[in-house]
This record gives sequence, C-alpha cells and structure tokens, in this order.
Amino acid sequence: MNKKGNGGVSKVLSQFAILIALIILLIFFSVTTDGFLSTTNIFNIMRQVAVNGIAAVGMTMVIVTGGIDISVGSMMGVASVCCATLMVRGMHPVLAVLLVLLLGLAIGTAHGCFVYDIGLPPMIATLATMSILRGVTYIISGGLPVYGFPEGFNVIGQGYIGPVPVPVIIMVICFVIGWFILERTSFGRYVYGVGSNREASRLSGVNVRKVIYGVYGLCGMLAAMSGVVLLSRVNSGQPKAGESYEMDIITAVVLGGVSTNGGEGRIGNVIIGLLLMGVLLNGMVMMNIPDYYQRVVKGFVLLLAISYDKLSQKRANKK
Amino acid sequence: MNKKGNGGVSKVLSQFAILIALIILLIFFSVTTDGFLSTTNIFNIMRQVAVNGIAAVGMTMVIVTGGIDISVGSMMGVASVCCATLMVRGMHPVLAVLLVLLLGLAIGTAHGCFVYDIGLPPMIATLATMSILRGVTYIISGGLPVYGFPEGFNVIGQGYIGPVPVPVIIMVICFVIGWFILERTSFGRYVYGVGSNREASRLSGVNVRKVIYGVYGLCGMLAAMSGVVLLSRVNSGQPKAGESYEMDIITAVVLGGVSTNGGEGRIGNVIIGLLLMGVLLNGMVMMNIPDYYQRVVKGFVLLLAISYDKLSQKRANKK
Amino acid sequence: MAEKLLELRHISKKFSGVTALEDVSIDIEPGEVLTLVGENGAGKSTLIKVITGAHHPTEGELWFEGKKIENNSPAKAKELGIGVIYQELNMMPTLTVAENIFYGKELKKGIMLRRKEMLEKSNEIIQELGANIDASKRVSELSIAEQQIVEIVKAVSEDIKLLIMDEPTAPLTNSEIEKMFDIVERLRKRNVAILYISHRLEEVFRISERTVVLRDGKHVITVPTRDIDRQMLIKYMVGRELGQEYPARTTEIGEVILKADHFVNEHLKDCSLELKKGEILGLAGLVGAGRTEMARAIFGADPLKSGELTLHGKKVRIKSPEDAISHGIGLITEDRKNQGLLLNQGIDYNVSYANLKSVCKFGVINKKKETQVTKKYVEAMDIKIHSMGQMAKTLSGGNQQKVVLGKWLATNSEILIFDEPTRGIDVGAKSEIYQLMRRLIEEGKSIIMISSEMPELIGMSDRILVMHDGRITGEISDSEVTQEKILEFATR
Amino acid sequence: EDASSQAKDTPKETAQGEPPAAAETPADKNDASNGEFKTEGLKIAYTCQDLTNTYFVEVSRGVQARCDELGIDVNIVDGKADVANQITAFENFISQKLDGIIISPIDETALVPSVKAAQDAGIPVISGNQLVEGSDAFITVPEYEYGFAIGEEAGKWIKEKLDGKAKVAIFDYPELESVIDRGNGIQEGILSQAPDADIVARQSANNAEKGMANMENILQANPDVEVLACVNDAGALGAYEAVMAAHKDSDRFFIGGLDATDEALNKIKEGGIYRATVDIQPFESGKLFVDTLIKVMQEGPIEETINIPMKVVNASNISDYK
Ligand SMILES: Nc1ncnc2c1ncn2[C@@H]1O[C@H](COP(=O)(O)OP(=O)(O)OP(=O)(O)O)[C@@H](O)[C@H]1O
Ligand SMILES: Nc1ncnc2c1ncn2[C@@H]1O[C@H](COP(=O)(O)OP(=O)(O)OP(=O)(O)O)[C@@H](O)[C@H]1O
Ligand SMILES: [Mg+2]
Ligand SMILES: [Mg+2]
Repeated sequence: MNKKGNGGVSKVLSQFAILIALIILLIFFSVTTDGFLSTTNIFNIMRQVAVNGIAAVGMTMVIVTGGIDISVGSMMGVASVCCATLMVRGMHPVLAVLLVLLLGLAIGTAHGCFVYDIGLPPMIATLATMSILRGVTYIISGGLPVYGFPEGFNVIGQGYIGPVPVPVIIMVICFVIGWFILERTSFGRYVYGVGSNREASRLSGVNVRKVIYGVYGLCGMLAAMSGVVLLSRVNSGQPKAGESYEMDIITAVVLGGVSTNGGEGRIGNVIIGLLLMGVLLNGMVMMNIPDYYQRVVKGFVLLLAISYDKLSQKRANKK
Repeated sequence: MNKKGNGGVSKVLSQFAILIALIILLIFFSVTTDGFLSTTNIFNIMRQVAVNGIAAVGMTMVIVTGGIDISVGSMMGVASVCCATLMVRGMHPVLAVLLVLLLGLAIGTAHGCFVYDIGLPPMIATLATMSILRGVTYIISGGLPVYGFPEGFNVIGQGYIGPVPVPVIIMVICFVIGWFILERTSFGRYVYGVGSNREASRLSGVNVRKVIYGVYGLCGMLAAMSGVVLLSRVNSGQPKAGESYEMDIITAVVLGGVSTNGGEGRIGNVIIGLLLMGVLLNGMVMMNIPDYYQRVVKGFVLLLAISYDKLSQKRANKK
Repeated sequence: MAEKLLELRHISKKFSGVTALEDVSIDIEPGEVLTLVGENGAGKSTLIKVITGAHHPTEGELWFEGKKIENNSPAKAKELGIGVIYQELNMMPTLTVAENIFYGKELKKGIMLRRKEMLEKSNEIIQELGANIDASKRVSELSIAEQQIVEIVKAVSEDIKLLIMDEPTAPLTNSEIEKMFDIVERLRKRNVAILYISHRLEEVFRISERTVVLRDGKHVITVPTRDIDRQMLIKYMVGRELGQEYPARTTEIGEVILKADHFVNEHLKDCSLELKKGEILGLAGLVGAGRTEMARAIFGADPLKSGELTLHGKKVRIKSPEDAISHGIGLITEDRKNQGLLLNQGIDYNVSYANLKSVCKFGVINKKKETQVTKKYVEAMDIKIHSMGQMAKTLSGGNQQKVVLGKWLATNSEILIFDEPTRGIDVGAKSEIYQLMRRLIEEGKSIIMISSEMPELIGMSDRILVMHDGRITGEISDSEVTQEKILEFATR
Repeated sequence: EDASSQAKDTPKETAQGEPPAAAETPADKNDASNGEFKTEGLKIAYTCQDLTNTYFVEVSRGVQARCDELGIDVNIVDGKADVANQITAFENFISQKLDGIIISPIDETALVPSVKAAQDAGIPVISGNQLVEGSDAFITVPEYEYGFAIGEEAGKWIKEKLDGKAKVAIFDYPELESVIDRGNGIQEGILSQAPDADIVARQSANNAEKGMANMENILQANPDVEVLACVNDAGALGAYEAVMAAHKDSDRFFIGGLDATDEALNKIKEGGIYRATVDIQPFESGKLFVDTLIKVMQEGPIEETINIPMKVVNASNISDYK
C-alpha cells in the first residue's frame, strides 16, 4: 500500500546515504581509536558480521516478497545445538552440517506453507516458530552448552584462507549466490514481482507458492548455516545461541534499503547495512564505551542513517 | 497490498475462532488443574494480563493505521525507572505519574514525527528508540533497581476495589476509552481510514499528520501507563522492566484479529487475544509444565489459533 | 462454420452467497472480435476471470480448441495461448517496464536471464506499437495511461490465440485508443480471436462482429453487431429505455466564484482559469496534459510554486485538501481505488468519510445520523449494495464510483471537480451521473469536469478549456465546440 | 549456627572428592522426616532467575533431583530475568496452595510483598542466592566475594607471573543487578593483589558470543592484553576461543571465569590459558535449598544466613574433578 514512487535519482542517493554514514563512522573511529583501521581489525569486523550476514541474505529475499522471518535467531539456536549434539554423538561433521541445513530448509518450507497455503501473517507465523524452536533447543540441550567437537570443525568459524577468515568467505559466497539468484534468474525476478504485486504475479502465471516456499526455505537454510558458523566460532553449542539476532539482521537489511513493503531493495546494499552495524559495535567496544551508552549511540546512529536517507530522498523528489 | 477479500460472514467467524480457542483452553485447564477456575485465579489471570493489556490498547491503534511500535517494552522500562526515581527523590506519586505519562506522550509523538514527517518505516524507527530508551533506562538507574516509594503507591498495581484488582480496573478503563475512541469518534474513524488508504484519507480532507501523531502519542502514553502499573505491581523500578514485552503485546493484538496491513480489527477482540495468552501461561504454570515445553506449547497454540481462524475464513469464502 | 476456439458451457459462479454468474454459455471463433457488454456488476469481469483461471467456476465447463480445460489456472490459460488485459491494472510497480513485459516468460540462457535482450525487445515492441515509453523506467513512475499501454504491450507480446481485453480504453484518450484499435486489427489479421469489454458503446459498433449482453449475471442475448443499434443494445443491457443522454440546462450561469491565477508547479506552467456559479467547465486534453495536476493544485493536494486562488472575490490560501473542503471545494479523483475509496471499509464509512464533522458532536459520531446520510445517498444514486457495512472492495467498479460520488455529495461542496467521473461506468449509470451533475447545477453548485471522452465533455460542458503540456492552450464556448477544434488545441 | 556450618562444609567436601560428606546433611533431614515429617506428596515450587543460565539449570536439577528422592512434587518456574514473572509465579503458587516455595529472586525488594502474601497464606518461603527480606531462611553465595575470588586469583597470577604489571580486561554484566557487585568484586580482587594492573577494558558479556566478539575487539584495541576475568564461564569461554583464534595464547595469558561449568573445568584440565574458575556447586546447592526448606517446614524460620561455600579451581586442584 501507499508506495511512494521514487525515481531513479533518489534510488542512487538512497544507497549513498548509508554509505556516507559508514564512511563517516570509519573516519571517526580511525581518528579516535588506535588500531581500528588495521587489516586485521577490518577482517575482524567482517568476521563478526559474517554470522548475521549469512542469515541476512535469506532475510533479504523474504523481505523483498513482503514477508518477514522473526524465527531466524531461534533457527540459528536450533541448528547450533542440533549440529553440536549430532557431532558429540559421533556423527561426522560434514554429515551433521548437511543434516542441519536440511532441517533449516524443512522448517523454512513449513513457514512457506503457513504463509502461502494457510495465509498467516508472516510475522505471527514465524513468531510462533521462534518460540517453538527456542523451546526445542532448550529441550535438546537441557539448557546446558554442548561441546567437544571433532578436530577441524572449528575451521568453519575460526579458520583462515590466506589472510581472510573462513566465515567471511562463506558470507561472501552466500551474498554472491544471493545476488545471482535475485538479479540474474527468473526466480529472483519473481521474488521481486511477488513482493511488488502478488495478485498480478499470480495472474501472470507465476507459481506464487513456489516463490514463497523458496524464499522461506532458503531463509531457513541460510539461518541454519549461520547457526553452524556461530557454533564453530564459539566452539560450543549454546542453547541461547542467536537469541534476538533477528532484530539485528532485520535492521541491517532495512538499513540496506530493502523496503518492508516488499518489491524493493538490492542485496548489495545490505552488505553496507551490515558493515555499518558491525563497525559501530566494534568501534564502540574498542573505544571502551560502556554498554549502556552503546545502546543509546546505536539507536541514534540507526535513526540518523535512515532519516538522512529519507530526507535526501524527499529533497530529490522535490526537484 | 494484496488484502484478501473477507466478507462480513468471515469477519464474524474470525472473532469466533479465537474465542473458541479460548473456551477450549478454559475447559481443558479447569478439568486438568485444581483451583484453575476459582474467582481468585480468574482475577489472577486478568491482573497478570493487565500490564500488557494497557499497552495493547495503544498498540491496536498504531497497528490499525498500518504502523507498529516495537519500543513499547523499552517505553515501559523508562517510565518505570523514571517514575521510581522521581518518587525516591521526593516527588509526589501523582505528580510523578503525570510527568511520566507526559514523557510517554512526548516520545510517542516523536515517533509520529519520524513516521509521518520523515517517513521512516515504523518498525525501524521504533527499533531505534527501543535501543535508545533501554540504554537511557540503564543509565538513569545505573543498572540497579530503584525502590522505596511512598506508602500507597503500590495500590495502583497491587490494590483491590472490592474483589477486583486495581490494575484490572485500569485496563478495563483503557479498553473502554480505546473502544470509544476507535468506534465512536471521528478520530477513530480516521485511524481506520488512514490504515485503509492513507492517500484517499488525505484527499478526503483528513489531517493525516494529526492522526499519526495521535496514535503514536497515545501508544507511548499508554505504554508509560503500563510501565507505571508494572512499577507499582513490582514495587521496584527495574531497569529491565518490560524487556521483550512488545512481542507478547503485538501477538495479543494480532491474535485479536487486527491486521498488520492496517485498516482492520476491533479492539474488543484484542481482549480475547490477551486472555488467550494469559490463560495459556497461567494454566501451564499451574499444570507444572516445564518452562522449555511451555515455549513449544505457546508457539503451537498461537499457530493453531490463527491457522484455524484463517482456514475457517477460507472455507467461508468458498461457500 | 469454423471450429470454435473457446466455448463456455453453463458457467455459474457464486461468491460467498452472491451469485455473480448464472448459467452463462458463450463461444468465440478464431479471428473473431466478440464484445461483451452489460451494466456494472453484470458479471463481465468475473466471466473473464473464470476463463483465465483466476476464479474457479462453481459450475460449468470450459472448452478450448475442442478440448475440455481441466484444472484451469492463470498459468494454464497462458500456456493455451490466452492473453488477458484485466480491468484493474496488474503491474508490478517496483519493476521496470521491460521486466513487467517479460514477467512470467523471461528470456533465459540456462538459468541466466538475458536482460539486455529483454530490454531491447521491449523497446522494440513499444515502438512498433507507436507508443513512447522508456522500457527501463520503473512502472511506478508511469501515469495510469502509460501503464495501460504497457499492459497491452505485455499481452500482445505473447504468442496468443485469444486476447481478452476488459475495458482497456478506460484510462486512454482518443489517440491511444486509435493506436489500440490498430493493434486489434493487426491481431485479427493473424487470426487471433478477441474478447472485448467496454462501456463505450461506440467502440462496440466499431470493432465487433458479435455482441454478448449480460445482465445480473445472466446471459441475455448474443447477436451479430450489425443487426442492432445503440438504443436496442442499451435496452438489452439495462432492461429499459434511457431518455435523453445529456440532459439540457435549465438554469442561468452566474458570476465568477473561483479564479485560479498563474498556477505554477512541477507539471503546470502558468495556468489560469475561472469558474462561474452554476457552470460546468470542461477540461480537455490528451493524456499527461496536466488536467489532473490542475485539479489537484486547486484542491491543495499538491503544493504550488506560485499562483493565487480567489474564491467569491476573496484571496484564499489552500494548502491541503482539508483547507479546500472547508472552503467548499471537492475533488472526485480519477483513481478511485488508490485515491478515492477505503476498500476494506463499509459503505457507511466511505460515504461519511469526507464529512464526518456534520454527523459528529464534539468529535463523537452520531451513528443514527450517519446511517441516515449514507442511506440518503445510496438511494439517491441507486447504489447496489447488500448492507451498509459491506466492504467497498466487494462492489463492482461502477458502484464503487458511485460511492465516491456519494462521499463528495455528502460534503455539500459548492464547487466540485470531477476527474474522469464516468470512467468504467455503464451507460445507465453514466446517464444517472449526468443527471446528477445537472441537479447539482440547479442547486446552484459549480462543476469542473475533466474527461477524456469527448462526446460527454461536449455534451455536458458549458465551456471547455483545453490543456496541453501543462498549459491552457485554448477556450471553446459551448456553441462552437467540435472534437476537431479540441484536438487542434490539445496538440498545439 | 549448626545448620549453616554444616551446609558450608558439605559441598566443599564433595568438591574434594569425599562422597560421604555430600550425603551428610540430607541424611540428617531424612532421619527427621522418617520420624515425624512426611515429605511424600508435598507440593513445592522453585522459581529461579533464569533457566537460560547454566548455573540455574544446575541448581534446578539439584532441586529436582532432591525432590524426586523425597517424593516431593516440585514446580520449577523460570523467572526469565524479569521480576514480573516471579511475581506472577507467586500469585499462581498461592492460588495453587503449595506447601513451600524456594526463590532465587531477580530483585530483592520487588518480591517482599509476594513473599509476605505467600507467608500470610501459610506457605513458608526461603531465599536462595539473594535475600528477600522476611524469608524464612536465606542461603547465599556472597556476590562480591564471589567476584573477588576470581579477581584475587587473577591478581596473584599477575603478581607471580607478570611481575605485577599487566593489561587486564574485565567482563561484567551490569544488566543484572546482583551481578553488578560481582563485577566490582572482580576489579577490587585484581587490584588487591596487583595494584599496578592496568584495567584497559570493562565490557558486558554473559554469554559465549558476546564474550568472543568483545575479546576480538579488545584485542584489536589492546593487542597486549594478557589477563581476562569474567563474571561467568560462558563469557570467558567465548573470549578463550577469540584468544586462541588470534594465536595470542601464551604462558603469560590468563583467563578466569566463575561457576565451574564442566566446559570450563575441561579447559583448565587441558592446561591452556584458561587458568581458573570458582566452584559454587550449583547442583548441590539445589539439594541444599530443598533440605533447608524442609527443615523450615518442620522447625520454623532459620535466622542465620547459610553461606554456600566457594572454592577456586585452578591447575593445582583440578585433578579433584573427574
Ligand atoms: N471477490 C468477490 N467477492 C464477492 N463478490 C464479488 C467478488 N468479485 C465480484 N463480486 C460480485 O460479483 C458481481 C459481478 O462483478 P463483476 O466485477 O464481474 O462485474 P462487471 O460486469 O465486471 O462490472 P463493471 O462493469 O463495474 O466492471 C458483482 O455483484 C460483484 O459485487
Ligand atoms: N505517478 C507519476 N509519476 C511521475 N509522473 C507522473 C505520474 N503521473 C503523472 N505523471 C506526469 O505528470 C504529467 C501530468 O499528468 P496528469 O495526470 O496531470 O495528466 P492528465 O492531463 O490529467 O492526464 P490523464 O488523462 O492521464 O489524467 C504528465 O507529464 C505525466 O507523465
Ligand atoms: Mg468489470
Ligand atoms: Mg488525469
């Protein structure tokens, strides 16, 4: 509803605003904080961003169809604890990871069913599974961390290829695949189309069910993947893993210019949104800003970044 | 977009489904659990529901305009700690409460400004203030609970009038006022109109800004009110007060049939949504279901209740 | 007789109790143009949607090229070679024109989209059809008329055997309509059958071989078009004879009550106009001439860069629709779905919406009064509804338009601006609206009427201003007006 | 006095691997209950702070285990770190007419009226971990001392291995009131042994992910940090992974946590940079809670604070743990 027509000019500006915010932050922290602008710290930030980044790819697709998936945080938890438990019980890591990805796909597909076939509001459907999945995570783990994994599993979260951390590579691969799907395949086209006008898509002969199942399935699978990376990163299956991560992920996606109304947004910009959040947190910890103030600063930066974006769009539209 | 056509028949059914779910739960718990269906326990449930209920009135209005307010939980926290601090510093409770309500109104109005004048997506704007307000709450309180209030302040949260707990009375009054505003005043009509079609409302001479400012302002004020009730109930200003309550509140509102697309939903049904959640939690604790399982059950009941609702609507439409 | 391309056998369709179609049987031959006419709510669009699989019939069968269609769906119909332009625009607003045109039938290499090729091809087709739209633009940036053209392009770019067009000309002006008829002619030569729906009866006589009339969901008659005339057709449609189409004026025109001087904004380049009391002032022009913009500027819906408005000899500043309404100005917008109606609210909510103050006391609504007011206008305009609380979106297009009119009549505005008031409305309703406009004039109100239908503009207006490219290029008085003259100014 | 000193001894001795001691106190109670007090069929409840916290998971298990032994029906309710939940729980307990309540309060003052209401309804209430004024008994880990213990351990390390000088990071968790003292204890503990230590970062972390991300960032700002003390093992373990991944582990590095979770004990056993934690025997504490409640039911309120003993676990005594 009420989509405002934004022309080409403002679209360019829109990417620009968040980028400018990012650059300002980068400059600010490099001036105020020693060691901020080192290669290791840059990779550091990217590594910290990777877990959310992987899930953000799936979330972007879901939001482009006009939906939302609140359950990704719980999905990460379930994936983390399941994968940990399977490995501790002696399953080969590769097999365990594959199984967990399948689990994510299955749960995501179930979301697709709720949203498309039953017609539930995505927010509420995934809120329900959020609660269920977190409960299941606690039940499986008994509320205690699961640990003791085979040698080498920690490569996924902690390893390096050359100077580049493995999670960063995984994230980049996910983004490239996500970009390819959204921009270069007909499935991606339908993702935008369904988000833009679902009824028109149906009437154009597009199998809307397949699109909805697809995006939620992918989102579930990517969230599971990001749970696995998280698991390997902390090397212990935490029942709390991923709790409330969904908010950060959604924030990054929306900061990246993806409209929650659906049909709009480019996945490339989501990376900028992610980095903005990552840089902010990293910089504030490096500056040793107390946690309480970090929250305040985070909120204001978020507000400023999107306000600037919107205001510059308005100005562009007036021209 | 893509609003599915629901005729008058299905609307009646829709209220019905949640009501049936509530009745089933009531019967189930009264059979399985001793003391569940006692007057004290019924008031017990209502009292437990009251805090969320008060905020739900404001949330309903916001959602009817097609918006959302994620910050209510933090608003409750800030109101709670501010009111506590003011009283501890010697301010008269009545004055402190009034000041805090004004604060809620002011912050809510700021949300209106973000959403209407700057044009931010409501979810993101209120997410930002959520973070800011929580940070401020911690800063004010130093992370410590604030306590030691004048005699009598605890009446708001703990008192009774006859057999009825005061918070229940406050909630009922809020609902009656909310109902009156939405159903009987021109402002309420505009709330529905703006949620239905913002542009058409503007072109019909509706001052859309006033409506948006109004609903967010009211929502902020009611959240502050519910923070005060929580404070008095707990008798100590908790910096964590209200954390993640927004999800329960939104769930109750949506369970009550209010569409997140805006323009639809009746406030009367929100009470049923609230009671459903309240009864479920109370019953499960009384049945001694472990917390981990409670999450799972809660998710499933939520899923079943709205699915049944949607499926029966579909059936009705097919006729 | 040639083999039938499509046959509908005993189709019925019910919506939660409401019967939209009852036992309708029609057929189409290859290369034939069949028109479908009927009043608003007769079931035309529903019939179309049954054919394309968007709705499933409650009863009945569809046969295509001698085979029964099983499990019909939009995708299936497309496969069979049925192209369709729905009454309501079905565009993906956030996608580009090219993306829309190839939506659901993308050109691919492996799994990769051939994006350049699709863009080039789109531009080619658009140019071939004589339109001037950049295929890389987002659809949300196009005007409604341009979007409609894209719809047509989208439909004909496919390899189709049957093209269904549900009121394709409603948002178009004459020149585009001509272009569209060229397209129809070309398709017919390729032996494509066309099922055509329109409320503009002259079009029916112009292009069709046979005509089907529906009334209240029932099939009335199928006749060769040359065997009937306009009067007969109307009689079949509405079940009675209509009187004088454009009622004559009975009152005098008074002095100037509204004066807009030198309006300038994004789309308007120095426009001035005067409206006299008791007058119907027509605004003519081609698509994009700026008529809607002028109306919106007067109404305060869009900001002005400069310009002055005088009401009753007094300068006023109107900054918002709210101001305009309080000064007694009303605007019936051209886009009823997006700008006029609260689709998921009841009839009563819609009718009282712009004028709640009159049924309120201290901001509290007097429900009884509201119901009375609504009833008054529902009856006055003969809006077909089941109940006051029925949601506006379940009404047929024509009845929706009447609800919007009702809303503005309820405001009792002195000056009413009608932007395409008869778009998508059947002949019966049209004549009712004309009578209504006359009645308003007789009550001393003044009207600015924007229309792309020349005959009605000429028939109703006392004076016509012609716009082109954001300027007023000419004024024609009632006595000397002709279509040619308007067109001359409109292209100047 | 007796009860408290007994309670003090019990877990400690178990920690040192002498099983009989663990059974000592309960055995006393059992005798009593066999004589005149029947525990079977009793209905009690335990409401803890947060069941997503390993410590309370263990305490709850201890409570559950002891109740199972004694045939008591126990309702364990998660406070989810929000005191309103505990107040709600009390309302429900009272309408259920339970026989006794154990509470590990999220906030002391907030629960005073609830405890009073329960007592007015004839239900005894005892406090674990933090005291609610007016409870019938109080069993606690003194938070400040708890933090001080690991701080002191870290300080000793600095004094002995790092010549009294080091850059130090502290992870606290000021979001939870009770843990604020613990964080302060850590800091004072370090400074008490190593007054020249330079505390370069104090950040909030109570879980592995947060601990890891924080440590990564701190190592960027201060690559020469060598000591970390954290309010719990979960956060410290996350930091451990970060340090290992950054290859900063050395003979000089010290990480210390609190709670003695299995995972932490394993790390200490491995002999790496995870050097110490402090054991407060959550599982045994849970049992102690139940036993104390039963004692209160029989004999009335216990005035004296019962301290849960704590013991620093490091390389020197890790072999005592299985
Ligand atoms: N989804 C729906 N639910 C309920 N009733 C419907 C629905 N769609 C159409 N109708 C009803 O079916 C009848 C036929 O509507 P339809 O849109 O086919 O009319 P039409 O002939 O196309 O009219 P118009 O000329 O105004 O476009 C109307 O009474 C309408 O109210
Ligand atoms: N949504 C839109 N976005 C951008 N430009 C638009 C939009 N709608 C219209 N325009 C442009 O505004 C100008 C004036 O359009 P306007 O709608 O006022 O013309 P009109 O004479 O009323 O024509 P119509 O017959 O389409 O109503 C045109 O150049 C048109 O292309
Ligand atoms: Mg139609
Ligand atoms: Mg126009």
